[in-house]
Amino acid sequence: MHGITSSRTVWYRRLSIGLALAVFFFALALPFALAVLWSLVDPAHPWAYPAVLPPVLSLRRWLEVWTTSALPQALYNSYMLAACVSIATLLLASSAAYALGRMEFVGKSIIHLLTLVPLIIPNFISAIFFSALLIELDVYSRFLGVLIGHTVSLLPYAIRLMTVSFAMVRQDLIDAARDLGASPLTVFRTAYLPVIKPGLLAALIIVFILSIEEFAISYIVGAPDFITVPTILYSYLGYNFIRPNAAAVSLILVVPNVVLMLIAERLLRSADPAIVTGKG
Amino acid sequence: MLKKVALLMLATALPMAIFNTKAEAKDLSQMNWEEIVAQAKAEGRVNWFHWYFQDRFREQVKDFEAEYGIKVTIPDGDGKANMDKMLAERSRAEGDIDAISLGGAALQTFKSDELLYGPLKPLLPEGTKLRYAIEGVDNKGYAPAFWGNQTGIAYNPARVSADELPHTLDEFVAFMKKNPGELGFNVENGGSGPAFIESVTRAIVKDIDYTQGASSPEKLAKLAPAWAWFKESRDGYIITASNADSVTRLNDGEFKIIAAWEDQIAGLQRKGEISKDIKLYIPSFGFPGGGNVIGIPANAKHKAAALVFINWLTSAKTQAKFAKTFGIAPQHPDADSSVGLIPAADRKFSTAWSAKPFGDEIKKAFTGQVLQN
Amino acid sequence: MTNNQTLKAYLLLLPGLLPIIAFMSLVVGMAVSQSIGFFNFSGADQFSIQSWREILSQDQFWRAFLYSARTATLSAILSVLLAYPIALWLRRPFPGSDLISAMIKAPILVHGLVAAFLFVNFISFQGFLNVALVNLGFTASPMRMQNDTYAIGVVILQVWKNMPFAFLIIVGSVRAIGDDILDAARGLGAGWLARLRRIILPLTLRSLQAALVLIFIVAAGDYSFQAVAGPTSVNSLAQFMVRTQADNGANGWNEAAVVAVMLMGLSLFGSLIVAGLTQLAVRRMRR
Amino acid sequence: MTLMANALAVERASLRYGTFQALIDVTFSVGEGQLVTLLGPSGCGKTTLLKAIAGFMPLDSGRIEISGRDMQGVPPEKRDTAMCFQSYALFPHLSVAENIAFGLRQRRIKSSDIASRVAAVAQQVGLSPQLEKLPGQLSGGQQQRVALARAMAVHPGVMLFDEPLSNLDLKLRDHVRIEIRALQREHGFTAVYVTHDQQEALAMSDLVIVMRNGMIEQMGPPEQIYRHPVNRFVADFVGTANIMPVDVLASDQKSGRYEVTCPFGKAIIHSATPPVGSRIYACWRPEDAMLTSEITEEENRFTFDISARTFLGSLCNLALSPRNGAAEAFFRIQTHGFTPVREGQTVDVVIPPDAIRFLEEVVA
Repeated sequence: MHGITSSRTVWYRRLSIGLALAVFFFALALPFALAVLWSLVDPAHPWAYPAVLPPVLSLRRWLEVWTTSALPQALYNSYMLAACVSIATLLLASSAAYALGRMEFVGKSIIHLLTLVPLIIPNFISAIFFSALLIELDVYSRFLGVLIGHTVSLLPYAIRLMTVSFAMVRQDLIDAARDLGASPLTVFRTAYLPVIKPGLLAALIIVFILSIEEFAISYIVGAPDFITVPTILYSYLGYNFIRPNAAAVSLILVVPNVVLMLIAERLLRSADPAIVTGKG
Repeated sequence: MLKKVALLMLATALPMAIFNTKAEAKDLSQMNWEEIVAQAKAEGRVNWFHWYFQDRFREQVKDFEAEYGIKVTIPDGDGKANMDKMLAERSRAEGDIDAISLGGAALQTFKSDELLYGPLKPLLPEGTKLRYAIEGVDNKGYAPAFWGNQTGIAYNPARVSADELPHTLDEFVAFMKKNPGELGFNVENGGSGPAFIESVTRAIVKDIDYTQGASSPEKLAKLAPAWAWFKESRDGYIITASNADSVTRLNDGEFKIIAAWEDQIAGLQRKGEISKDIKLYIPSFGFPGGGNVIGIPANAKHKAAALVFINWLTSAKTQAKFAKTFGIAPQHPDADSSVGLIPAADRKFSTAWSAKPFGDEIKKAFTGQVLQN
Repeated sequence: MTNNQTLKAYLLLLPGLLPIIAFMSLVVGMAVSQSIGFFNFSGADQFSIQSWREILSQDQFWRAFLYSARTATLSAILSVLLAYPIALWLRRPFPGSDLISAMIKAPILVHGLVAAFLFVNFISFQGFLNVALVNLGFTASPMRMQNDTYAIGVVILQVWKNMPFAFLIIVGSVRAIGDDILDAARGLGAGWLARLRRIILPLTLRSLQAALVLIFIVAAGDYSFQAVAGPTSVNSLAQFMVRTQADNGANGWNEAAVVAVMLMGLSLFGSLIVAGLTQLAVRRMRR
Repeated sequence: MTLMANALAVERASLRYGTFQALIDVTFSVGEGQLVTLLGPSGCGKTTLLKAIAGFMPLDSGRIEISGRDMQGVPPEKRDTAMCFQSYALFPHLSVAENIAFGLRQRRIKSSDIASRVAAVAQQVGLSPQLEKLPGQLSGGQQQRVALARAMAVHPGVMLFDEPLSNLDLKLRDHVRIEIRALQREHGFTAVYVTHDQQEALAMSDLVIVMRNGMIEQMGPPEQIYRHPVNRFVADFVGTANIMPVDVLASDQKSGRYEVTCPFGKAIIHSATPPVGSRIYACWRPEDAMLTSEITEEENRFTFDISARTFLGSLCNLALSPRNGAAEAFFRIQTHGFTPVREGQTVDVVIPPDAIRFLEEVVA
C-alpha cells in the first residue's frame, strides 16, 4: 500500500516539477530566446510580415549597435556610476550598520524603520523632485546628481545587508582576541573581517547591480545627456523603437547582472534570501 | 530644512566655482570664416543635442569629424528633455549644449534672441541661402532649417491594395467601418499621430484660424465636432505608443494604414529595418509638413565649433546626402530635390502645422475628450 | 553609561542616516511645498492652492488615480495569491525544490524594462504567441493584445516581476511554522483547509501584509511597465506626473507636485487599506 | 486481570525511511484506561511509533487499530487521538482558551459547550487564571499544562505523549509527572507515553515497552521490567545493573538453585526459570548487594577492593574490583550514605542468590 502512495507522490512531484519547468520555459526561457533571435536579425533584411522567421541571421546588428549607438558611452556611464555609488554607499553605510548590528540604544527600531524610507517613496517622485531641488540649487552636473540620488536610494540595502553581517560577528571571538592582547586592527582582521566579508562583498555587488538597473533617477535627473543602459533601452522601447536594437540592449543589460547576482547569492548563501533582495 | 538646503548648496557650489572660472572667448562676429574654423578646431568638440536617429547621425557626422577634426557628441536625450536642459541652464555661464535641434515651431513659444546665440544668418558663409521661417514661425535668422519633413498615411501593400486607400474624410469613415482596428496612430512620442488628429480637426472644424497660436477655452470648445467624429469611429482605429511603434506594427502586418513621417519611413527603409514595400501618400484633406531647425544656445561653450558644424549640416552636399539616406526634403536650395516616398502629385496636399501653443492644445484636447473620456 | 552608548551609536549612525533623512525630507518637502505654490519656477513664491484646484478638477487625473489604485491592488493581490500556494508547496525541501525556487526567483534578475520588452515582443501582432495560436488553428487571424485597454498586460508584468518578492517574503514565514504545530492541529482534527485558515494564515499574516504593501507601493508608482505595455488611453499616476511636469511649462512643476503628493497618499493609504483588509479577512477566517 | 477491550492494538508494524528501518514488526496492545510507556534511547523508533499511531507517518506494513477500528488510510485529523508534543506545539497566535478550544471547534461542538468544557479542563490543570493569555506569556510548566489541557479537552480515545516533560526542570518534571498520572487515573483515558527517561517510565506506567533499533526488546509491568530484564540492553537501560557472564556448573531445576562461576568466584543463583544456556549473562542490581558489616551471610560472600567511592547524600555508590580473578571488571554497589568505608579499603560483600537473575541471552 505504502509503495503505491509513495509512487503516486513521486508522480505528483514529477508532474508539478514538469509544470514548473513548462511555466518557466514560457515565462522566461522562450521570451529570452526570442530576444536573442531578434537581436540576430540582419540589418539589411528586415523581419517583416508575413515572414514567420527572420530571413537572414547575422551578428552585424550587434556590431552596429556597438559602433553607432550610444551604448558604449552608456555602459561606461552605468558601470562607472555603479562603482562610485557602491563605494560611496558602503562608506556611508558601514558605521551605521555597525551601530545597528552591534549596539543597543534608545530608538533603535525607529532608526531601523527610518533607514527603509527611501524604499517606500515611489522612485519617480524622488527623481522629479530631486531634479527640482538640483535646479533650485543650480547644480548642473548630471553625474553628481545621479550619483547622489543613487547613493541615497540604495543606502537602505547596504545598511540592511551589513547590519546582518555585523550582528553575526561573535562577541566571544572579539573578547578572546582582545583578551589575548590584539590591537584594534588585529581584532578587526581576525574577529570581524572573516564574518562580514561575504556580506560586505554582497552589499557591494547588490548595490552595484541596483545602480545599473535604476531607471527613474537616471532617466529624470540624468536627462538628457547622462545616459545609462536602462535609459538607452527606454529610448529604444519608446521614441526610437527598433525591436532588434532593443533586443540587443536588453541582453546587454541583463546578462552581466545575472552573473553578478549569482556571485552575490553564493556569497550570501548562508543568509536569508529575503536579505539578498533587500525588499523583505 | 533651510539649513540642509544651505549645506547642500555649499557642498555643490564649491566644485562649481572651480569649473566656472574660464574666460570668455573672442566674439565670433569679429572673425572671418577662416578664423572661425581655426577657433572651432581649437575648441575641438561640439555637443549636439538632437532627439531622433541619434545612432544614424553618429554615422553621418563621421564625415564632418574627418574633415575638421572636431569631435561630435550626440547624447540620447529626447526633444523635451533637451529643451528643458537648455532652459534650466540659461543662467549658467557655460552650458553643456553647443548646438540644439528644435522643432520648426518650437521657437514660437520662447524668445530666440534671449536663449540662442546669433543671429547665425550673417555668421554662416551660406547663411543667406538658408531657410529660417518654417511651420509658420520665423526665427529671425537664429536657427536655420536642416530637416524638412512631411506627415502622411503609410500603408502596407501586403495587406491593402492602393485602390482601397481612403483619401477623404468620408472614405476614412468607410474604411474604418470596413476594416476596424486597421488604422494606427500615436498620440504621445512623436508628431505623426497628432498630425492626423490635427488634419481631421482642420477638415471638420473650418471656422478657426489655425495659423494663430493663441489658445482659449472658447476656441477649443469649437473643436467638439471633430471629437464627435473620433468618438464615433472609436472602434475603427488603434492608438499606438509612438511614431516608431506605428511603423513597427505596420511592418509586422498588424495595421493596413498608419499616420507616419515620410522621413522616418524612408530612413528606416533605407537602413533595412522595415520592408521596402511600404508606401506613403497624403490624403486630399491635407497633412501637415514642416521641418526642424538648429541653433546655438547663448551660453554654449564651443560656439565656433557649433557654427562650423551647422554650416556643414546645412550645406548642399550634406542636405543632398540626407535626402538620399533619410528621405528628407533638403533645406539648402542647391541640394538635389527630394527623392521622397510621397508621389509628387500628393505634395500639393501638404499644409502648415497649426501654430503653437494651440497646436499642442489640439493634441491634449484629443487625449482628454476622446481617449480618456 | 547607557547615555554614552546611545550618543556613540547615534554618531556612528550619522553618515548613513543623515543622507537618507536629508534627501527624503528635502524631496518630500520639495514636492509638498511646490504643490502649494512655493519654489515656483514661473512666478512668485506664495501660498496658493491653485495647482490643487487645477489637478483635482481634471478627469484625466482621477482616471489616472483610479487606474493606478486598481492595477496596484490587483497586482498586489494576484502576486500574493500566486506566491502563497507555491510557498506552501516549497515549505519543506524535496528533490527538485531548489531548482524550482531558483526558477521562481529568476525574474528578480530581469530588469523591468527588459521584462516589458520581452512581454510586448511575445504578445505582439507578429509575436510568438500569435504565430503559435494561428498556426495551431486556435484563431484565424492574430489577436491584438499589445497595450490592451484593461491593462491586463501591465498586471501580468507586475505579477511576473513582483511574485518572486512576495514568494521570498512569504516562504520565510511559512517555513518558520514548526511541523509540530501543524501536526498538533492535525491531531486535534483540523483538515488542510482548517489548518490553512486557523493556523497558517494567521501565523503568516505579517509577511502577507508586508508582501502586499511592498507590491502595492511598487505597482502604484509604476512608470516603465505602463509606458511600454500599458493602455494608451490612460496614464498611470507616475506617468501622469512626469507628463504634467513636462507638458505644462513652468507651471508643470507645481501641478506635478500635486500629483506626487496624491501618489504618496495613494501608496501610503492604499497599502494600509489593503493590509488592513487582509487582516480583517484572516481574522474572520480564523473563526 | 479482568478482560479489557483493547483501546489500541498495533500488529506487525513496520516503517522505513529510505534504507533506515525505523520500525520492525512491532506488535502490542493497550487496554482501555491504561498508560503505556514506550521507552528507549533516541533513534529506537519510539517517536516514530507514536507518530504512526497518530497517523502522521503511514506504515509500510502492519496495522493499527484504535477502539477496534482499523486506521489504515485514516488521516490524523480523523483519528480519535490527541498528542502532547515535546515542544508543546502551542498555537502562538491563539490565547490559552482558544488553544484548548481548538480541537473542540474542529469537532463542531456548540460554542456554549465549548466554553464550559474549556473552563472545566482549565480548572483541572490549574490554568483558570491564564485563560486569556497568549502562550508566549506563560512559563514552561504552564505551557506544558496548556498542551495537556488542549489534548485532554477533546476526550480522545488515545492520548499520545511525546516526551512531554523533557523541557521542564527536574523538580517541575516530578510534579507534572505525578499530575499527569493522577489525571489519567481520574479520567481513565488511555495513553501512550514516549520517554527516554527510565525513571519516568517506571514511575507512571501500567505497562512499559522497551524498544531498540525499531524493535520491542521487552514489555511488561514496571516491576517486571526492572526485576526481570530479558537481556543486557534492558537490564542496563532500565536502572543500573551489574551484568556478568556466568558458566552454569550445577543446576537443580526443582528447587531453582543454580551454581555458577562468575568473574569474582563461585556464586549461587535462585531462579524460577532455568537458564537458556550453559554460558549466559546474569545481572544484579547495585542496591541488592550488602556489605558484611550489615549482615552475616556466608553464601555468595565475596571480597572486593573499593576503587572509588561516590557520596550522594542519602546513598553512596561504590565501585568494586574483585580481589581474585579478573582485575578488569568493575562492579557497582549502592549502600547508605553513612557507610564508613574508604577508597582502597577491602570489603566483603554478600549478593543474595535471588538477587542475581539469568538474562535470556547466551554469551556469544
